[in-house]
Amino acid sequence: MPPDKLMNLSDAIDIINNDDEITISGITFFRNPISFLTAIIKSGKKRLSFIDREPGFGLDMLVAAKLLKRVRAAMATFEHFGLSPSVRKGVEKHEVEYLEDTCGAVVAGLRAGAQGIPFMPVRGILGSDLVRIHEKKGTWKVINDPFTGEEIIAVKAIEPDVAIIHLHMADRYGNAVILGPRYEDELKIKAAKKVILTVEKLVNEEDLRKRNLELLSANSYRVEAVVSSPNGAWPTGMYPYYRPQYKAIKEYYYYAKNGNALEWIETNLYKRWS
Amino acid sequence: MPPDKLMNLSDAIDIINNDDEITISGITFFRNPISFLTAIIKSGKKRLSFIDREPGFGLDMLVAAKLLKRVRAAMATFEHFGLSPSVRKGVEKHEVEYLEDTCGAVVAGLRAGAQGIPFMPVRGILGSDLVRIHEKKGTWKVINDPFTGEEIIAVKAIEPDVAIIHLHMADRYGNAVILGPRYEDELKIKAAKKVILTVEKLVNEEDLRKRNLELLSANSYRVEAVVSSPNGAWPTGMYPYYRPQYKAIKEYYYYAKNGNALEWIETNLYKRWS
Amino acid sequence: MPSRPTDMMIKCLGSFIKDGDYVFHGLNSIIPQLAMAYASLYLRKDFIWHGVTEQFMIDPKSFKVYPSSGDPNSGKDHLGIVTMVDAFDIASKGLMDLMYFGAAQIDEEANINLSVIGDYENPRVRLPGGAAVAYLYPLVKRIIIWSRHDPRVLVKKVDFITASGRRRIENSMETLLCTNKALIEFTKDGPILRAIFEGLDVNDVISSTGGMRINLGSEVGVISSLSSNELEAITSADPDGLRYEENYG
Amino acid sequence: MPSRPTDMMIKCLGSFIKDGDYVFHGLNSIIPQLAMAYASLYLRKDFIWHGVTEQFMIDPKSFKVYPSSGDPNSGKDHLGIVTMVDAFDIASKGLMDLMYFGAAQIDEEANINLSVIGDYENPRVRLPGGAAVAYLYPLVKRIIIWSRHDPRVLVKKVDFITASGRRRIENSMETLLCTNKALIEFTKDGPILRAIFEGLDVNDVISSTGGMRINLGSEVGVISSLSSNELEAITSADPDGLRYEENYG
Repeated sequence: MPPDKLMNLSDAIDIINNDDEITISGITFFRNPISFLTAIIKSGKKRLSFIDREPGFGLDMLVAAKLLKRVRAAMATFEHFGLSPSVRKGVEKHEVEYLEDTCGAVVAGLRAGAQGIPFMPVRGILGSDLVRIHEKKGTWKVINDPFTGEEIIAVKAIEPDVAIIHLHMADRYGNAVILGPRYEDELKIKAAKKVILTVEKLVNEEDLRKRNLELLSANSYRVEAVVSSPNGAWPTGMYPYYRPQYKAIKEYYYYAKNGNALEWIETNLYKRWS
Repeated sequence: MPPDKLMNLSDAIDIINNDDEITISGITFFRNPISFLTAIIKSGKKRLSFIDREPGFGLDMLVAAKLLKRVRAAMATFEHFGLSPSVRKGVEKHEVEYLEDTCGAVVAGLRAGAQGIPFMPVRGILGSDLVRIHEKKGTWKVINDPFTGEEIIAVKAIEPDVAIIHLHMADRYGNAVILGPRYEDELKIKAAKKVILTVEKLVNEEDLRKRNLELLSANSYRVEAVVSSPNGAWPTGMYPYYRPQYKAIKEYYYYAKNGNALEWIETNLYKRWS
Repeated sequence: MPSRPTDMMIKCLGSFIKDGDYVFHGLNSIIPQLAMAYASLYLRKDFIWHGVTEQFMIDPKSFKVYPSSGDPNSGKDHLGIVTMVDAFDIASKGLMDLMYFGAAQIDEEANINLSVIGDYENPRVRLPGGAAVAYLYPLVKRIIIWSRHDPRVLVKKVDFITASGRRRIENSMETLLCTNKALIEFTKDGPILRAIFEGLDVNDVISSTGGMRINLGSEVGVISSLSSNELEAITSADPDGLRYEENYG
Repeated sequence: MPSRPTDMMIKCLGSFIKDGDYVFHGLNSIIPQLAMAYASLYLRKDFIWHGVTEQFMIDPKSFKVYPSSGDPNSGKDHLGIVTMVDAFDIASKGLMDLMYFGAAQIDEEANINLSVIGDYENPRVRLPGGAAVAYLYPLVKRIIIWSRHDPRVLVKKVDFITASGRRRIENSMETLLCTNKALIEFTKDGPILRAIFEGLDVNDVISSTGGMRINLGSEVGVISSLSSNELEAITSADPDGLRYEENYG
């Protein structure tokens, strides 16, 4: 069998270096790797960059803890509750650099990263002021389709240093299964240079072999660490295992709006996972 | 519910027009839509083009029946038994035009077709004489990565007129599941202008809902026809339902090598599905 | 009893769904979700209901909104997972029929701003960002925007073009705006008032903008208040009244 | 008793697999499959075994070849499906460790021909085509080619370059050829004989080519005949002897 990659949270944290670009699983209030993000906050990692498509709770925690120097996302929202409180404040106070992206382009960049190609063409977008911003950053370029000459945007490959993906089950080697919504998480697993899985259920080979007509969401070759973390997405939801705790999320929202996000995190998350 | 797309083989054939470009599911001796290809041969459709990555039995039948004016494939083989007998003869006698492709480029073209973008970059390949052939055809072009200037091949999007996909189960609307190996079939479903599914098991919504944490291989929005066709891949294999009939395939191989493929097809396939 | 503007908006948005449509919704979309529920449960429209939950749903028997529009517990009748990435590809091929987008600002050329109020580098307000709108706005066949009918929203020129309306207008792709007062269509001749909510005054409606000139259509329709059955369909999907907390009245 | 050349080839090919490797095989690859079985069942190498069956396999307890190398009945111990497309992407990122490719012709610059004998437009023989080789040959870290040791195969210049060896050689990517007589390495100084099968004569081996000059290495090793255990491991995966029908002796 390949090397055993099972480790505890505090060892897995060491895979992340200061200044790394990270990406996380899920969307706003679903399948965020909260146990791991809590451990990052405790660890004192510094100057991380963050890239994701539609983050919410997980991103806000990191901005509140001032671990991030840069955020790239298509949307950062607390949906019904309001704007992502710490992200909004952090950007307006210039504490964190913010590069707004758009869903199709984030997916295109991750696809290029996953496929091992330098860029990916993507339709739409033209006319948006985002084009100017990204051309300046060097992340997009308007090119001509070599066959028809048509203008189209090329998105530079996105290959985050580390993808932290919370999912339903994996064996100790990193062969894993996501149930239900995938979002773009399987692309993140393929595009990232290193992959850390935090999992609800640690399973053995026999459990996986029972599902052997299905596609694996991750395989051992791509995975650096597997961390057993039941309830690791709390308070975000883990369909179909558990629902998001909207009451807790709303409470966090008001704490964060008042500049007390870290107090909430310490009280509610620090001792939740060991 | 969306329109019922259930039809019998002879009605589904009408979806294919003369001169269409078609693609089929599976590889050499697995999951080929043989019942449908047999119906095409009986129908007298003409001047079809054929595109696939690693075809075998299904392609050879069509070439033997002289329905094809053009073949584009990365490999056409009868594996252990030898060269694809009718393809070899057809090409050497100039009865069918043959454009050799390579796996990564076929996948890239189908990906572009599936994603609705005009072309897809692909690594590797450079230095192959295939580049010259494809640049002449207008299917590939050597371009420069807009970010680094590096030379890379752009493959023009592949959007076959019709994809004929044999798979394990679908409802009458076209929501479908493939078990086990996918090959590039889900890309073909997404890239083609029209999709015909031939299926081992016609299921109802409740059967699908039981699998509702899994990804659908096809959904009703993309599907034009659903044909119930148990054993429809015979003599190719349908893992895990039934194995390929190597004895029959080998027999066909020798018939075809001696120019008698159609005799074998008439005897063994014409009456197998109604 | 006149209906609440929120429910009128939902009715207005839902009325654009046709049989056979492929309709997709994003995050932060309680109002569109309820419009889809209205179209499905009350109008009995037969359409593909897809969204960020990635559940491929047709003809759901029931539905319930939550504070997240990505909550997979909202609908239970789906057939399987079709990824959002896949839906984006369908849109990229020009095959997506209908989507709803919100707007923090929208201008006469149907440009949408969801990025910043003020300057991009030095924003007065950092908004959540446009999510898929920059990408999908030029691609989806019909788009219905929802927003508050407010001078800060309906402007002459947006502060930042998150999504450009130019190609939509040039290519005559149906683009409508449903506010909590009226229905406006974007055309080559600028925004045109198509209908107002029952009980409102046309002049009030067209004057309460922040610079957006709204022309009168040859005919200005009236969107009538909801019947008890209509309201019941919406309420069945939002028994807790989350929709009223979205500040559309 | 000297071993059959087919089994010697399998042993030679299998000996290149290391612990931790990601190894992928294509269609029409009974010989490589048996080399992987030899490495797994006899050498007990701990590697990822992947191929056109799309089964992600580690440490299989048993294996059996069939006339198609894409037969999913060959291995039963897999953990789930990982698509071929996914494997191609792993290769595109430069992370695929080892692949095997066949060759109808191979030349001094390690160019492979699997397309046509004669002219592309007017072929004397239309071969099956190169499948993934054009794509993957410049990308995979280590590649071992298998072919017959035959003047028609080992040529000075191939009729058609299906896959170009230039970049491999320039970038010193390990590229070896295992025929049914010998092991040859492609280097910047041309093909070099690294080992011959037990009982064969070096001069016989280097002279029986169709123009390919094979230089002698500083040392020419000998690949010894198989022990009964080695042969047994291979035979367990090919009880019907399909490998001997592949015409390598």
